[in-house]
Amino acid sequence: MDDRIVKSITRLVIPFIQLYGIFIILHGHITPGGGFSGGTLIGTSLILYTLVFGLLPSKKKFSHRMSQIAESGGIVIYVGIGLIGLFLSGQFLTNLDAGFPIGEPGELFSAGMIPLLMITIGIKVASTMVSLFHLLIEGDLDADHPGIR
Amino acid sequence: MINQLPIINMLIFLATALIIPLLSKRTFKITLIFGFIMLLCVVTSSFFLIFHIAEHGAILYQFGGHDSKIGIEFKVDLMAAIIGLFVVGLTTIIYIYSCGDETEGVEQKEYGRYYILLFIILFAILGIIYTNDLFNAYVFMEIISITTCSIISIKRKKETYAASFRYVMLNEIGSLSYLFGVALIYMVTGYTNIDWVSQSIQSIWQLYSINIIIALGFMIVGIGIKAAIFPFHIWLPDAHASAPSSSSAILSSIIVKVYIVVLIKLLFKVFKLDILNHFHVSTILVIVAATGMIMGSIFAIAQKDIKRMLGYSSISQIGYIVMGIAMFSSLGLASAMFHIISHGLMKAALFLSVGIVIYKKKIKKKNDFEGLAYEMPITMSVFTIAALGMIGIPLTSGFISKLTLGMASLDHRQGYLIIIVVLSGLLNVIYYLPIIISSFLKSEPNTYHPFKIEKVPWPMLTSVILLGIGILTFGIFPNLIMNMITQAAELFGLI
Amino acid sequence: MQIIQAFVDHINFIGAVALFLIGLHTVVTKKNLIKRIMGLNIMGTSIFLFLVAIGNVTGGVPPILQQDPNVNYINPIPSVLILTGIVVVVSMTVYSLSLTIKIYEMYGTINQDELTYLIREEEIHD
Amino acid sequence: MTCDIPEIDGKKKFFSYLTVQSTILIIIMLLMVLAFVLIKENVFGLGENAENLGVIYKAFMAVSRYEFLPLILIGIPILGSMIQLLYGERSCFRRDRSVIFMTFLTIVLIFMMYPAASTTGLKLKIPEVLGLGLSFHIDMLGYTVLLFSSIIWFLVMVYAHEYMKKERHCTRFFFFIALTYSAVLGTIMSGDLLTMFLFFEIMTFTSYMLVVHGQKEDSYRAGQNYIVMGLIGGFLILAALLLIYFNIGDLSFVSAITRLGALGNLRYWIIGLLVLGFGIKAGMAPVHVWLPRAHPVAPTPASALLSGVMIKVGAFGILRVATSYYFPPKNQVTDYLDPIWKTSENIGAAIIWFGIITMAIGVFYALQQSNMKKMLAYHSVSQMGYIIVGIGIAVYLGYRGAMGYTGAIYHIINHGLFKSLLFMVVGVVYYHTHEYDMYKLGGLWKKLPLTATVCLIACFGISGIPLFNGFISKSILHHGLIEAFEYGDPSFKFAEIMFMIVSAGTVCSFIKLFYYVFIQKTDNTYPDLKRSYTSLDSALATIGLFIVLIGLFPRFLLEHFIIPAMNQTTYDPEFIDHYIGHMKFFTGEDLLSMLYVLIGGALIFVLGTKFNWFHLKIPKWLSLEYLFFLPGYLLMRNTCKILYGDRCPIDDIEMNTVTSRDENIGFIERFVVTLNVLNRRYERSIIQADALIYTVSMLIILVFMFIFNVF
Repeated sequence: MDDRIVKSITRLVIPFIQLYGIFIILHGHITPGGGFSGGTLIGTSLILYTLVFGLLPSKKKFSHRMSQIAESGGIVIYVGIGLIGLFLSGQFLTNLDAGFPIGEPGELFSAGMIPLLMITIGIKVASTMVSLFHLLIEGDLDADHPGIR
Repeated sequence: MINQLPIINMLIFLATALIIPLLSKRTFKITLIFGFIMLLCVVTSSFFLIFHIAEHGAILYQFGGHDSKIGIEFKVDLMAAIIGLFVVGLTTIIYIYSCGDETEGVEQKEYGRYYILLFIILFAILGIIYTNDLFNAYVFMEIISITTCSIISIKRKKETYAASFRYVMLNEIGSLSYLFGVALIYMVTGYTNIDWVSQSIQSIWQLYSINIIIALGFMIVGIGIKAAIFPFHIWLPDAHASAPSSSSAILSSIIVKVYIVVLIKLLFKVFKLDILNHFHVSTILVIVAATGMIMGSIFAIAQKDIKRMLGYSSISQIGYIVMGIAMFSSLGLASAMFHIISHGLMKAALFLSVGIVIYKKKIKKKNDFEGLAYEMPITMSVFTIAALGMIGIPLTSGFISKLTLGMASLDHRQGYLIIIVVLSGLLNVIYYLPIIISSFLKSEPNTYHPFKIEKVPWPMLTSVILLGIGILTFGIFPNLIMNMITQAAELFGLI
Repeated sequence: MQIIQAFVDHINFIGAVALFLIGLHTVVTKKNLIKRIMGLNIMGTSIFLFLVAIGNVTGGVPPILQQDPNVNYINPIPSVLILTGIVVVVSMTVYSLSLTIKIYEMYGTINQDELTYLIREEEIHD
Repeated sequence: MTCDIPEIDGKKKFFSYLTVQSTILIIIMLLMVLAFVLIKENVFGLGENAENLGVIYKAFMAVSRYEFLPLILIGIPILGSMIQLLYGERSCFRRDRSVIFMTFLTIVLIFMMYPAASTTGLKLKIPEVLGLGLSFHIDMLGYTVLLFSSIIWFLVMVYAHEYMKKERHCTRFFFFIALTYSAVLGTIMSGDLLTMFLFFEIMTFTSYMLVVHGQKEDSYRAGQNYIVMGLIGGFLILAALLLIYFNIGDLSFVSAITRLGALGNLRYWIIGLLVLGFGIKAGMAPVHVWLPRAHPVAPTPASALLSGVMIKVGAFGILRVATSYYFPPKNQVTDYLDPIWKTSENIGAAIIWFGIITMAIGVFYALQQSNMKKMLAYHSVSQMGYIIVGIGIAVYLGYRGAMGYTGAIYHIINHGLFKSLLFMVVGVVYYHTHEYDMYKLGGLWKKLPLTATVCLIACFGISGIPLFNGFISKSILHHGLIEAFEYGDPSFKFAEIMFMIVSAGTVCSFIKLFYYVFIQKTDNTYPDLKRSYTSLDSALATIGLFIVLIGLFPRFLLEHFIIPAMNQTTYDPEFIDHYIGHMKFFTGEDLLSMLYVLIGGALIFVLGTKFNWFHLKIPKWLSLEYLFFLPGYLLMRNTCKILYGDRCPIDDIEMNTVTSRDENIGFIERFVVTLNVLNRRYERSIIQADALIYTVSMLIILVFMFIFNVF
């Protein structure tokens, strides 16, 4: 897809999409949305990049190994936060009882560990979306359809 | 601290699944040993769990300390602990087998992925067993579905994709049905926690009977699809035939059983006897189970591929379990639970011994088994023990399950069901005996090569022998587990 | 008139059931694998619609903390549930689509009937 | 792979070491029997002075009452089988010696059990095993059968180790025969139905390996028949076991008639299942089909044991079950008019008729056989009919059924002796001539004089000639039948007539056997046939000796085995004392009826040879089995056709198998073909409609529940 307009627009748009995704992730505990929705947005931005610029440049930006680490790391941090709750208070994923600060309700820094969990989920979802898409395309490339290069 | 054991068990599996990809740079043996140690840890803690629960009663665990009305709650009662130990123990044995089975159609670079999938499945299975929340069970069911699909299609062969696709389609329909049932129940009660749902559903079910009927029907059918109860079994034989042997064993002897556990929870913890008796659910289940027992065996007779045959045989054996559940009595439930365990052992033994044969001789047809026992006597002996167990010969655990199932059906005033049990046993004779006979007696080689006997990797042989010993032990001393199972079944408050 | 009123009141539920039936019809009758996957998606959507409809409170506001203590929040739990459901259905869709690609590579068709025929033919030739 | 005698200096050793050893063992066994007889009959005051022997006596009694004796008894053959496996083909000599010695050891132990068995009985309970626990109980009924089974088994083993030298896979044969032996012992010693069922199933499987030992196509076919029918029998017993356990709560062999009586018709179902289940193994009439097929293909020692011991275990099972569950407790009944006997009367009448039919069918088919083993097999069916008639009388007459009970046990012993002897004789003939067809043999008495003699003894025994054992049991059974129609229903007069005719047929058949094999003149002179005496002959002679001794002194068995057994059962003690304790054999009446039978038999033989009746062949497709299964076949074929339509690509060859008249194609084979058609149809069309099945069954379930909600 060698179209200058599309490429330029994409270059222009992607940061905004990602910014919006980050916004949604960070406000997950006070507004609708959260890690999943925001993560999807970030993932979509990378998918858009792949669609426009092809698989190889995209892989340079966000390699398979990296997405693997991001996927595993997301869960690991999530479980780690849960374990903090377990050790401090006796229940897995305990929030306030384990000493996470509650903050001012309705503000950005509030609700204890939930923002942290949202961030881990965001990382996980974004990287999963991207790697799923990459895998599907790779499967396509194996056959005689050249697909998006 | 012992209250934390269920969640720690699950986290161990999750962590193992996450750590395995990080080990991919080193030799594969390290991964194997690491996984095995993790499995052993969980087996030990499951043992502790059983003894603790038998003494002190069920463990209730609220995540994050939230109230169980809104949060997720785990409830590890005696049945959950027993099934949990069974699942983990059997998986350990199958895991030992899979360490030796290096070439069965799985590519070199897929090994790691295979074990990741395996541990995620285990994580989800423990979750589904421990959870006390309908929606949470749905999530875990989905995790199992996806990972199972991947395990079925891991061989990257032509037929596995078709089988896997059929599995995905049917399973998706099943999960959506289940989810629809959960939604209907949520609509009526406002909870998804099993205890609360059951409490409020008991008082209002006459007002919302249509909701309850639809929910019951959809959930039974949804779980029926996943558990391969008879008319919904279509995905099972294909999936069994095309998956690697160790995955077939896990699929048939563990995963399918887990859904049965969900069914038990649904029937006896959520809806309870009043509702079930009013809608004659027992009749539905008995009909389904009886047809399954007969038809499964009948289709199994007609198969030529041995793994397909075993798959159909599983369908008929699931009929036994459902029959035990359909009695709605604690004796019936105990027989169902015993058969879950005994069929798990027997089917795993059958699949693994067939797996050894496939690994060694590259044959899949029933008729090619002639004279195999001369070459691999131990494998075929275990096959024979397990097959005799399927038929229901005394000294194997299959006999005990037949005995208890017969008692349960008499107890339920449905003595005619004994006919079906006996008939199904006879049909089993028709398809298992010829294989045993032809492998042990026919086309005997003229010369023996003592050094060619049983040249298969030792992990495979070990696991198969362990399974054979297990079948015989539970056949001769069933009270080792039967007492505990009866105790667990009585906790359900049935008659 | 009452009937119409009831219809309008329960439009969400009726829509959900209709969608479910449409999806089921697609899955049952269509032979194209991709169409069947789409049918499954429609079924899933119908159930999500159903769950959202359950959680709806007439005149309710989104469950974001408001200054006014007297407002009715709608029930947020079903929304949370469907979020998980959506993830699941999406992943299943992705998985089955990738399987469809593989099947097309292997067999050269995505028609269910032809596929079954091809598989059986292979089995007979074995 | 065969284990022939080692050749030394090009010559075969005349007496091998083991021959001497086994002969000595036989002599020791005979001495033990003699000592037993002397003590019991109190010759030289041995019986009275036995207690003065001090330590030996005490030790003997201690062993006799040792609690775990049944387990040890079962364990010995299993241990033996392990030793045999260990030696294997490497040392045939040691292997055979362990076979013989282990069997001998069981006889010694069984002799030692007598004091315990004759007084209180030996009881052992093993809880927890198989969930409900196992239990063993040796009373006099069990002990009698046990002792004679073990003696026959021992002699057959002595015979087998010589005979099997020419066969392949001796180790496997002896391994499974030892396991079968332990299963037989376990079945006889069992104290409840579960234990009996357990050992019965084990026996089915292990003896299957004996039947298919030849590993030929027809032996597989016969074996398939055998094991499937055996398993069907097992399942029937299992169903009865479940019903009994559920309704009575106790499986041990004690009276349960009061609680069974409350069950209505279910009590007949239970006994029907049990009789059919055990009857399959016993070769009862409609379900005897496996027996004449399995015997000719099995090696001779296996057929001798099958016929001599294993089918008796089936009869023993019927006897045990019917006289324990269905009889009232001993101390509660004093009269035969008690209504409690009604149930057993109905059951007994049915069993008698089953027995009569069995007798008739067996003899009818036996007369037409030319294969000696097949003929003997059909005679086993017929003789089992006698035993079943005896059991039927024992149950039918209830409190006064002691005569039938005596006859049944007596005939179990006698038939075991002469039928195993006859099979062994046929085996010897085959060993030397490789011929089973009796019309092709002849004039063998010169070559094999000892074999001819024992064959004659056995023929006399089975025909019921006075002074041989068959006469005793047959006349007791005859008395029993006369009592049945005198005390009970007059229709049993016909049964008695049938009894006489069948006896005549038996006589004729054995005249035929002896004449054609040993006397008839032929051109064949058997130049290779060398006469050599081995331990095989000593085994033959010993059984012959037993036949004659029992025929001469019939009272001994009655007084020391059968009457104590009856005293432990619910029978009228006065009746036993009066009719059986003082029974006279060799009365004019008995001898006269025997004479009629003999004359009838001779007449049938003469007429039969003249008019060539023995070569009548019923057309194959008219055989009972084919006609029995024909509706099933037609149903299958039509099912196939319906599924077939015009599209299903199934070839005509497969279709024709379903209804073909070839009797080699069994029911199961046709069934499997039908299922193949069904499956092909199913996998082609139905399986595609996965979602449709979901929708339809969901609708059905929902509609079902709605209906129940509304009504």
